[in-house]
Amino acid sequence: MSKSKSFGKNVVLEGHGEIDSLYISNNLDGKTSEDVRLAFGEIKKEKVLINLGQVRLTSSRGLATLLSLMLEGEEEGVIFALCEVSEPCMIILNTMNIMEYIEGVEILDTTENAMKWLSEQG
Amino acid sequence: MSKSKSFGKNVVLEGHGEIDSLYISNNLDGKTSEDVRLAFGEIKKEKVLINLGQVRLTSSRGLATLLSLMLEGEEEGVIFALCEVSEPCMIILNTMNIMEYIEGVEILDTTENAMKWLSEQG
Amino acid sequence: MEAGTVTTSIPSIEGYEEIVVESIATTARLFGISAKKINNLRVAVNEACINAMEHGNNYDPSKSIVVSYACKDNNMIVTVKDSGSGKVHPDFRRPDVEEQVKKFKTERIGGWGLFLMKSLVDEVDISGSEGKGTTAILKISN
Amino acid sequence: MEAGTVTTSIPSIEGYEEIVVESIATTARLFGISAKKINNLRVAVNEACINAMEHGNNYDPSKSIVVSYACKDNNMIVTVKDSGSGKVHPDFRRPDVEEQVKKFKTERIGGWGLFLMKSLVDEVDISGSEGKGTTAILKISN
Ligand SMILES: Nc1ncnc2c1ncn2[C@@H]1O[C@H](COP(=O)(O)OP(=O)(O)O)[C@@H](O)[C@H]1O
Ligand SMILES: Nc1ncnc2c1ncn2[C@@H]1O[C@H](COP(=O)(O)OP(=O)(O)O)[C@@H](O)[C@H]1O
Repeated sequence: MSKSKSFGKNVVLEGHGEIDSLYISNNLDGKTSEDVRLAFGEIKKEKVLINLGQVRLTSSRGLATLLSLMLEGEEEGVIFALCEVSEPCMIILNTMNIMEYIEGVEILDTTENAMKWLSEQG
Repeated sequence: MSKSKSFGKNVVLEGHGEIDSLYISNNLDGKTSEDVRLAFGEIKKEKVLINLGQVRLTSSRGLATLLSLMLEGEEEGVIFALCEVSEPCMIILNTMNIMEYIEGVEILDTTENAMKWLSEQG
Repeated sequence: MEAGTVTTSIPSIEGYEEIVVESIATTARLFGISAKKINNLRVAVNEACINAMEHGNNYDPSKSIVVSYACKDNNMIVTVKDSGSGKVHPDFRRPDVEEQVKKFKTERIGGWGLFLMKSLVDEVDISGSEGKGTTAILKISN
Repeated sequence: MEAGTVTTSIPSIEGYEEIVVESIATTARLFGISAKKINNLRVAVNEACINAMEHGNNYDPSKSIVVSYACKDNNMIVTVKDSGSGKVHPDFRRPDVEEQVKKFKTERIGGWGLFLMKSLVDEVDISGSEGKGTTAILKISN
């Protein structure tokens, strides 16, 4: 069975089996990134899927906050899969070369592939 | 074989067999409706499909011009099928009750159904 | 989102009205106005802008139209101002389209803008002030 | 479409920047700017607006930011003005993200806005005039 909890208008956390899934939508601005922080506070699993498919717009601040939260999670042994990374997110990730500097975070195309990748880990 | 001709940026006329198809896109404003008038001047067939699926915005002026052109065509025995009528077009057609006052013009959902309906006429 | 007013000015050039229409649609979406209301508002705002550019500013590209929009408590207010003569006697009655269709060869079909605005938003008001242009005010509530 | 300038002013309230971003994206689309350029411009304009609201206007909702945009000959120019102190010494160099990642526990990751703007548009200029606020100018050509 899966449970789902909302944080503000743009963030939803769902648990399925051994994976927690975070769905972010609309504008990943300062407010939304604070809601993402609240959601991270309730992550229970060691495998986390983050779906960015519905992020229409993001500030560098919002994405930097997400990065910090993932780095904190990594320290506690959490593995992250980003999926359906929308164009504005991808533009910032690429321009800043973010993926070169972090380990334990993978970018997958679809939710399905991200789930599959996570379930094959550790 | 089908031929295709453009009028301005937003209007394309295509001939297939016994049917001429007019594709209107973007903003059906004053300029576009004048391009529609030019396209009507080159209609050769007695069965005409008008696809409004890509009309994102329309002025009442633009739609009124289209209506006048269809009334002129009707007088010359042309049968019209409107299809994929986009939301802004439908809002104006409905609010003004246009379809009640004209004969020989049918609204169909898909291009396929419009083609089928036209081929069954006369 | 906190209430506040957005103002956009565009030159009186055909085509620019779409920028205003989409900007108002974005604002309405951010404030949670329903898609149906937004679709109707888009058509109404488009008509108001075209009237301001045409009847108000005679499509003089050096004259702007100024559109302000604000959302508060699930209500959205849009005002469209031109810098025309301000002489306006708006008639919001339903045009007789049946008659227009019958006479299409001799008379122009049209004059639907004001009736469309009235039908598609919850409140509309158009008033002019001589020498200061015409202002159309459109209101919707969610 | 004929060249002309559009101006939008928004209050310094988080969220309103999206209205400007979408309005500029609509304008760019109407002028035939490519989707790739538009996507990059959206991110750059978003950063410029957030800086103007934050560093310029300290998110004072009574202070507006004024954004003008115009397309001509396949070039688009966007200017974003705030009414802050106008004291600005822009540094467009690439932030050392590798270092930021290493020190994430003690130092805030960020300060990417100016570098993003510079990377995502063809030309960027940021200049202040004391007491008259800061102006960011972004240019793209198709
Ligand atoms: N902004 C305006 N300034 C001056 N007159 C206006 C304005 N808006 C509307 N009007 C008047 O109202 C009439 C009806 O407008 P409308 O119903 O939109 O039809 P149309 O624009 O096709 O004439 C116009 O012909 C014009 O005389
Ligand atoms: N509109 C502005 N007014 C004043 N200072 C600005 C403005 N835009 C940018 N700055 C200065 O440039 C610095 C770097 O900006 P940026 O790269 O966007 O990162 P951040 O906003 O995260 O600090 C800001 O911290 C600020 O000092």
